Amino acid sequence: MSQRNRLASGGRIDRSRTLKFTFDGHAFEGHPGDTLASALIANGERLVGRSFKYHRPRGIVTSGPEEPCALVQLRAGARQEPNTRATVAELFDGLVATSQNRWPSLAVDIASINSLVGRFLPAGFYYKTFMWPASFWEKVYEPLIRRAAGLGKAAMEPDPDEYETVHAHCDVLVVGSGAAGLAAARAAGAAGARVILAEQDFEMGGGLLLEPQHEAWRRSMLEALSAIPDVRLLPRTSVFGFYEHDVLGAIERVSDHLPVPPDHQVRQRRWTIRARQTVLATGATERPIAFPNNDRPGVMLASAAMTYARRFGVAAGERAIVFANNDGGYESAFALQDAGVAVAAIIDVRNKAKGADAARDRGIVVRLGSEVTNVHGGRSVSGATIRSRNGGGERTIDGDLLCVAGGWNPAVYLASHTRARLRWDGGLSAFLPGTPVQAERSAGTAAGVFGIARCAADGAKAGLEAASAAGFRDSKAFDLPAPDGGDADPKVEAFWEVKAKGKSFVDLQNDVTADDIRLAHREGYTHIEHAKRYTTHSMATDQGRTSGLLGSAVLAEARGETVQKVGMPTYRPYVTPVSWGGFAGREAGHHLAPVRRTPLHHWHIRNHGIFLETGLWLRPLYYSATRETGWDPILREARAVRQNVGICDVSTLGKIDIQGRDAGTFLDRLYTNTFSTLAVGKARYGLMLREDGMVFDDGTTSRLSETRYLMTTTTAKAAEVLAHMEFLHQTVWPELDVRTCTVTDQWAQMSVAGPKARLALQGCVEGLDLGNEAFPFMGVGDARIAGCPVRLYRVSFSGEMAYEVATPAGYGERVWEAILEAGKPQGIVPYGLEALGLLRIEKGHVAGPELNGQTTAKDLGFEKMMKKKGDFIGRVSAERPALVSPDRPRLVGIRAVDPSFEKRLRGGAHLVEKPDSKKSLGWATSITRSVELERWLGLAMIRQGPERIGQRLYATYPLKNEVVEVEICSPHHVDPENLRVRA
Amino acid sequence: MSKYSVFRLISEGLRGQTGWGRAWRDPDPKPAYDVIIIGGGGHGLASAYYLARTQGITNVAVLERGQIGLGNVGRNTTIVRSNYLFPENNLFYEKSLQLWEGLEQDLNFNVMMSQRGVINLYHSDSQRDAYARRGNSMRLNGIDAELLDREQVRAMVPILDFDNARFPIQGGLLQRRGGTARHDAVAWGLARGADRLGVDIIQNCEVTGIRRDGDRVVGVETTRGYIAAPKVGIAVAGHTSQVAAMAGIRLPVESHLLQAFVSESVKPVLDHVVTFGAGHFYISQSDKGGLVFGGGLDGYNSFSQRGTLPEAEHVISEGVAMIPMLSRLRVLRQWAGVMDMTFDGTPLICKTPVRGLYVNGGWCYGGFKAVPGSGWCFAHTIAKDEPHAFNAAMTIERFRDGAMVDEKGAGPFPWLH
Amino acid sequence: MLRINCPFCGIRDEAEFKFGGDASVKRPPADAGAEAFYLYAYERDNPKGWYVEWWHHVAGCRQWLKVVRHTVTHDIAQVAKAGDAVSVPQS
Amino acid sequence: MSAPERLSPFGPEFTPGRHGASGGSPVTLAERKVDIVQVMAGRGGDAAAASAVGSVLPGPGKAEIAGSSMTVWIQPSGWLVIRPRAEEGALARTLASAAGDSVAVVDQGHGRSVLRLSGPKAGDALAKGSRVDLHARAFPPGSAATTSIDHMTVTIVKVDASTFDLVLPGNFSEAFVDWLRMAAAEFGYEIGRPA
Ligand SMILES: Cc1cc2nc3c(=O)[nH]c(=O)nc-3n(C[C@H](O)[C@H](O)[C@H](O)COP(=O)(O)OP(=O)(O)OC[C@H]3O[C@@H](n4cnc5c(N)ncnc54)[C@H](O)[C@@H]3O)c2cc1C
Ligand SMILES: NC(=O)c1ccc[n+]([C@@H]2O[C@H](COP(=O)([O-])OP(=O)(O)OC[C@H]3O[C@@H](n4cnc5c(N)ncnc54)[C@H](O)[C@@H]3O)[C@@H](O)[C@H]2O)c1
Ligand SMILES: Cc1cc2nc3c(=O)[nH]c(=O)nc-3n(C[C@H](O)[C@H](O)[C@H](O)COP(=O)(O)O)c2cc1C
Ligand SMILES: [Zn+2]
Repeated sequence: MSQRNRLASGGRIDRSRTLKFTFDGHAFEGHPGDTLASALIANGERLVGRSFKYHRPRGIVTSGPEEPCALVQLRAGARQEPNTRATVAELFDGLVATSQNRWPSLAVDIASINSLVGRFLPAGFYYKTFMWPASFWEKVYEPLIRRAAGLGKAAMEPDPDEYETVHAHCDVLVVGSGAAGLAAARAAGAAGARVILAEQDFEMGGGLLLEPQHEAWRRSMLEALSAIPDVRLLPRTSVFGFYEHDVLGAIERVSDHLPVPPDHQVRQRRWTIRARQTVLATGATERPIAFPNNDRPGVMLASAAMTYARRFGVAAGERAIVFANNDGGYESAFALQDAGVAVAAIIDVRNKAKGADAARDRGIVVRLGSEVTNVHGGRSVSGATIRSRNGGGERTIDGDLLCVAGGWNPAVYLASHTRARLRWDGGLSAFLPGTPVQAERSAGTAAGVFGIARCAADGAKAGLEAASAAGFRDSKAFDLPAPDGGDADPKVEAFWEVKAKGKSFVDLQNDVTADDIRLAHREGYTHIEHAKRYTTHSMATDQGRTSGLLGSAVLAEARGETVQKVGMPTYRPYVTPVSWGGFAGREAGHHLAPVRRTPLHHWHIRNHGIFLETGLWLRPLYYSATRETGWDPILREARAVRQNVGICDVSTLGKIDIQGRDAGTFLDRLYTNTFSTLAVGKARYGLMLREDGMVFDDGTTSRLSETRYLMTTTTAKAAEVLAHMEFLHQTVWPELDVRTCTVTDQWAQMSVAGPKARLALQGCVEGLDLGNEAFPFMGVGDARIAGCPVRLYRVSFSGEMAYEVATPAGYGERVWEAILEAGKPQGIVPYGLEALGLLRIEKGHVAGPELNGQTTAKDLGFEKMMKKKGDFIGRVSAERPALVSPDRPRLVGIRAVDPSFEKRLRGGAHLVEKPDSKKSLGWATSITRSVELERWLGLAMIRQGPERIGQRLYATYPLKNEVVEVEICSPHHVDPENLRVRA
Repeated sequence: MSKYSVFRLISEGLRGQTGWGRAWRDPDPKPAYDVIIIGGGGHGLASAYYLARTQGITNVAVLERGQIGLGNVGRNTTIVRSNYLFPENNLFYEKSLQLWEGLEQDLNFNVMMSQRGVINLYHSDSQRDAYARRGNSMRLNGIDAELLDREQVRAMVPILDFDNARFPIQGGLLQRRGGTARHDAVAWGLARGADRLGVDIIQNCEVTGIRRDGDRVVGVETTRGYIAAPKVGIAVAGHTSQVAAMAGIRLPVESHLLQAFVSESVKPVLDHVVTFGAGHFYISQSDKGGLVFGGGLDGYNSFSQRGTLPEAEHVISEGVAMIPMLSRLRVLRQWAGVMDMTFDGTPLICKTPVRGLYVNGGWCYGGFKAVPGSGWCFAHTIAKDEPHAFNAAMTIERFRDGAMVDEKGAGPFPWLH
Repeated sequence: MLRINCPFCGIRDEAEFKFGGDASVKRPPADAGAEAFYLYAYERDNPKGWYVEWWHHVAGCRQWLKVVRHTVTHDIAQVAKAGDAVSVPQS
Repeated sequence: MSAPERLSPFGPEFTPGRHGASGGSPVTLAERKVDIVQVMAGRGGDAAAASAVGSVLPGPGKAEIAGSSMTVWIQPSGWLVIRPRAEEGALARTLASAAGDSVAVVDQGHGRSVLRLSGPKAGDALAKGSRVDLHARAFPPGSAATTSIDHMTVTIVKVDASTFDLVLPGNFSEAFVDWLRMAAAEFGYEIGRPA
């Protein structure tokens, strides 16, 4: 029969509409307003999962996000999602769920044999075994363990859904929308504060959702809140962490209740909330009691059974046995009875109970001073054995639902994240939030207050205080619910465990028993954090939300100490687990980081540029319209530069505008060499060190006027160099008159290089004489190309005669195309990063692989650039003994002795004296195929490098078993006299 | 104290596992020891273990201010490898890796050393060359390393995003002998091992002062009274500066936060340890099924041992970019540890200006893999009053002399290492 | 997430800033000698408690700020301009 | 001689049209054609800067808006002067010669771009990425803030209740729009003509 446990009336579900879903392939029906769990219960499904270690049958234990057992695989295909708590999954039409961690089926699970040998597999058994023989670990034991690992199965395909992250600010954040939360939000909102009310449930109301008599008040509160413009209501939003400086993280399940997210909508949205004040009205969760076989499907928290009846209109069983150590159990029993569930008995560990008479009046058997010693049934509860705690025999009661009311754990986790210490409450036998250390306060049940009216009043007070602390003192009154008399006494008898034979579970998901905790204690893991780690108690997906305290209590008894002395394992984010996708938001796949495009980007795309990611930039590696592969396009481009002329986009170079009367002095202190003497209209190559004497960056800096310089930096270090300059100016030499700013983005810059560079440019440059005398090497001048303003710098990175042409970014393409057009007769080609690298290696210019933070000026042959007089960054530290040791690796060139290209030199090879030698003398930093020398060559850092020039060594690359004989030479493979650049 | 074995487990099973005793004793401190090790983390415990095991010095106390194993050794991402660039490091870490390989038999405690291979992904030719320099250096020093191309990486880790990612993967450097070990088990196994050799492991004993006689150390003040010893070794990781300051020593060390995360547990999807080369992200899947992962430092000095939101965003985004199928899985928990960062990213295992006082620290975020090697070297250094060749470069003086061992080239900025 | 109260821009997220290290050390004069530069670059108090440190408001006003922050609680007692003196709370 | 028309930093795909969810009033995005000059006064140079700019120089967190011109505070003694686009480089030249030596003037006309975001949902779309509080109480018209959105440094200027001008780094203009398209998709957005 369909929905055989569905009650005829009551609850917040919409019986007029039916939703279809499947579980393990079986078709079922439910209603809007159901969770998967309530719908499964409605259809009489008890067994929904298997436990982690013993594969014991497990059912639904709770009605909320704290669920340890009813974890299912939700949806299918790329959207499948393991370990989803059936108790929070909203039912939608077509929902598909499957059980997990069982084989071949949920009912017949082979691995449940683990349960039979369970006594040989106590906590931490793996630390004591699987050691012999040693070789078995990798081959036998670990594969076995890994096969058993995990619960659900992950989808292997990429996630088709989208996520986003959003920022929010508020005066008062209220977490939880029960009576306390609603009142807090209303009070704060009425006072004028900007309020966010976050509720993890899909309906606002918390405990109110179980109280039809307060429905009118709940609605009126929500209406009032919706009417305040500065109040934002966020249902389906779990606040998962309370971080420093009053920032909280929350995840909103925007579309999880739908088969697929609507167009243009995300699946989940993650909120970063900066809250001046926070009210934690997070309520409480009920906790279990440990007794033998307390994990059987049908053993449920009493409040959950009540919730299923009152909120979802389903009977969690036909005949309930209630086991309680507090009055809460009676409330649940009555609710069940009212819903038509037979209540076989209330087993109360206390000798006196306020509700006992009322229960008996209702015809319910109450056994005071009693306890449950066993649960019968396999895949579903069939009854329980009980006994009097004051002696006497055991007896069996039939029933298919065992409701456990073990007391309440106020939801203190968010307060706990802030490092607020927990405070023990003897009456509740529970921890409450202690003195706040961040701008937060707890209210309602989260603070140990029980009863709707009292919670609402407490919430209103907290809301007002929070608003007031945030600067809003204009309080406005509103109605609170009157006490309805039904408030149970929250006092709990500190009763945690029934001592009887059998497995009494403390942590249901990880199969941790009370005996496991005692074993940990016996073995010296007596601290709660040790016991947690040794047994894995509280480490499952529910993080001990229901049973954490129970574990502490069992340990406390073993230690002979109080629970408060033992304490709880540390609460950490996340309150409920958060999807990776939700965390990443838009920053997934291509959007991991924004793309920085040069002004010529689209030209490169249109002209077959093959891009490489360098930092955030995309730069063309080479251009290839045909099927050229490997080195061909690179060699073609590089040859064009050496023989004719090429043009390369170098817009990514950092550019810093430096102005002020002391600009020259400032640069003198930044660079190892002098800039104050540079003539206006000239550029100079400069070298910058870090304070520890290592080379930081290099580049050319030009003097544009008496008081203005333009610095270029490497692409990689552009941002760091500017920050470094600002640091020095603002903190070390504030007396200097200098102002700096980045102009990297202002300019498109292109290098026009090659023996025919001048010829090519002469075809398009207007207003500047490019003749060698008028515009010599290191000259700087303004001109126009194609009507666009340009600045030319006669600098070279390739070793050829070259000009860097800079133009305001918006003219980049036009100027670039004009140069290409003008250079046609010279055979100009665009060249990319690869050819640029090839050319600079041939020329012996250092770049990233040499400027890697491990090299000094001296190592790189730049010692002459270190001025003798005056302060500059790094001067002193560079002289430390080990840094000037002649034994340090220094820059040299290397060339393959064999010119055939057959034996390949590679970057990262080490240099050794004999082919089979293991002693590294240094390594190859940058290697290329040379177009000038037609062989492999490159740069290397080698001990006593310069002294070895002329020697033969071997470049060894054991990763590929390659050894290549090389000759050590000057790093300047091309034009060592540097004549071409001046031609 | 009984030996651990499957037979014992079975016989205990027949009597309810009631016969097991404490894994290590809980002694009161004696008035004096031959050697005191401050800090009951991986390094402190390993140092005591090897003092007893290889140096024959058993009158040793490990003083731990709280409980052993709850510091960084119990909160790290458990990656063990020896794929370092400079011989000063890779030979040391290789020694450590070799000790790992025999550790469970040595300790009779299964630390679940699992050599599933560590793959460092590279995303450009220059990064490949930098990895090759490292891999070749390792191979020259007799350490296993392999350079994988894209297809080889794909065959091993098909769930990576090779094509659609912002920073496409070109290949990886693989150390097959690298892998993971069970963090807690390492601390407990070493404690039990040291204890069995006579070492006193004293918990809840915070060192509050270091007593000197002139330039020599004579003992330590603790919350459980004064304890004398002619030799004292500091192995307190994130608190190295604080304890060294008790002896009047300032160090090139800062404390920074490193965070780690674990996801809900799922059936195995990832066999290897994989690190992202275009950012800061590394991940492995534990034997329980949780994906354990982490990233870079918070970037500012911290002793807070508390996870942060920006780092979670950062790390998890990179994770999804590297492995898109993670998107629908859920992250379970986030935590942090206080890292003792040096100014070149390489540790200190050395003598100090105070005679008889030794320091083992500056582990940065790579100290878990170092645990046995560091203990072995520190024991040697303390016993012989001179370093072993493996740790000869790991001195304080290297900074004054300019002999930094800076693998990243990040310079004197601890938060960048 | 740290929220730093920039004296120019107001309270801003950590993400807009870059950390710059210990602000209690001061670059020695050029002729102070090797030891002074060693101490400046390398030796640190590394306090567990209040700490004076540099933060650069890179994605904001680009000013280097002196921040007095507690390294355990992350409380910030003061944020000052580079040239201003700061007072470090006791305890 | 005036320079030719420049290429938009927003790339070829930033063409007028309606995208994202339909219905409602879309968020509008449009490039503003402006000149941008960064003005940095040296010690005692604020007055010279003010007289050169010819208007009050706003203090921290503020922009001085007059029609389609504005001056935006970006750092101590530093402003962006934004004017309707005229002759290439002229604004910088004029300001530099008027301000004299104590003021550094840097043309950023191509180094930055300005995107105008408007419509009733403009603030909601922007707020998704804005770490700065854009609520009317915290950020009334005339407010300006430089902050980081999706890892890019952006100066937000609130023009009126439903209009924002975003000053972007030129090379990130396209990337910023990539982000904004996603943020605005649920509201629907329309790319307008440059103005
Ligand atoms: C998140 C994270 C991830 C990491 N990932 C890796 C990784 O994958 N691989 C890797 O190799 N390394 C990793 N590390 C680094 C590694 O964990 C540490 O470098 C290493 O554990 C530090 O040494 P330890 O074990 O001795 O430190 P700890 O375990 O921190 O031990 C120091 C002990 O000293 C005690 N102590 C401090 N002060 C005193 C005092 N005054 N008196 C007495 N006792 C004191 C402390 O209580 C503590 O127990 C990671 C670290 C973290 C935090
Ligand atoms: N029967 C029950 O299940 C139950 C449980 C607790 C309280 N109560 C009763 O309800 C009233 C208590 O009112 P209250 O307002 O203090 O508590 P409440 O339980 O009514 O409300 C707390 C709300 O906070 C939400 N919440 C918890 N953690 C959250 C998080 N991290 N993010 C977002 N939302 C979160 C919960 O979903 C819940 O709706 C009292 O009458 C109390 O006795 C009943
Ligand atoms: C390798 C590793 C795996 C972990 N796996 C889990 C886990 O499955 N569940 C869990 O709750 N915590 C797990 N943790 C985290 C611990 O619970 C704990 O958070 C961490 O050791 C830090 O301690 P603290 O949170 O008490 O400060 C793991 C920790 C490590 C180091
Ligand atoms: Zn600022």
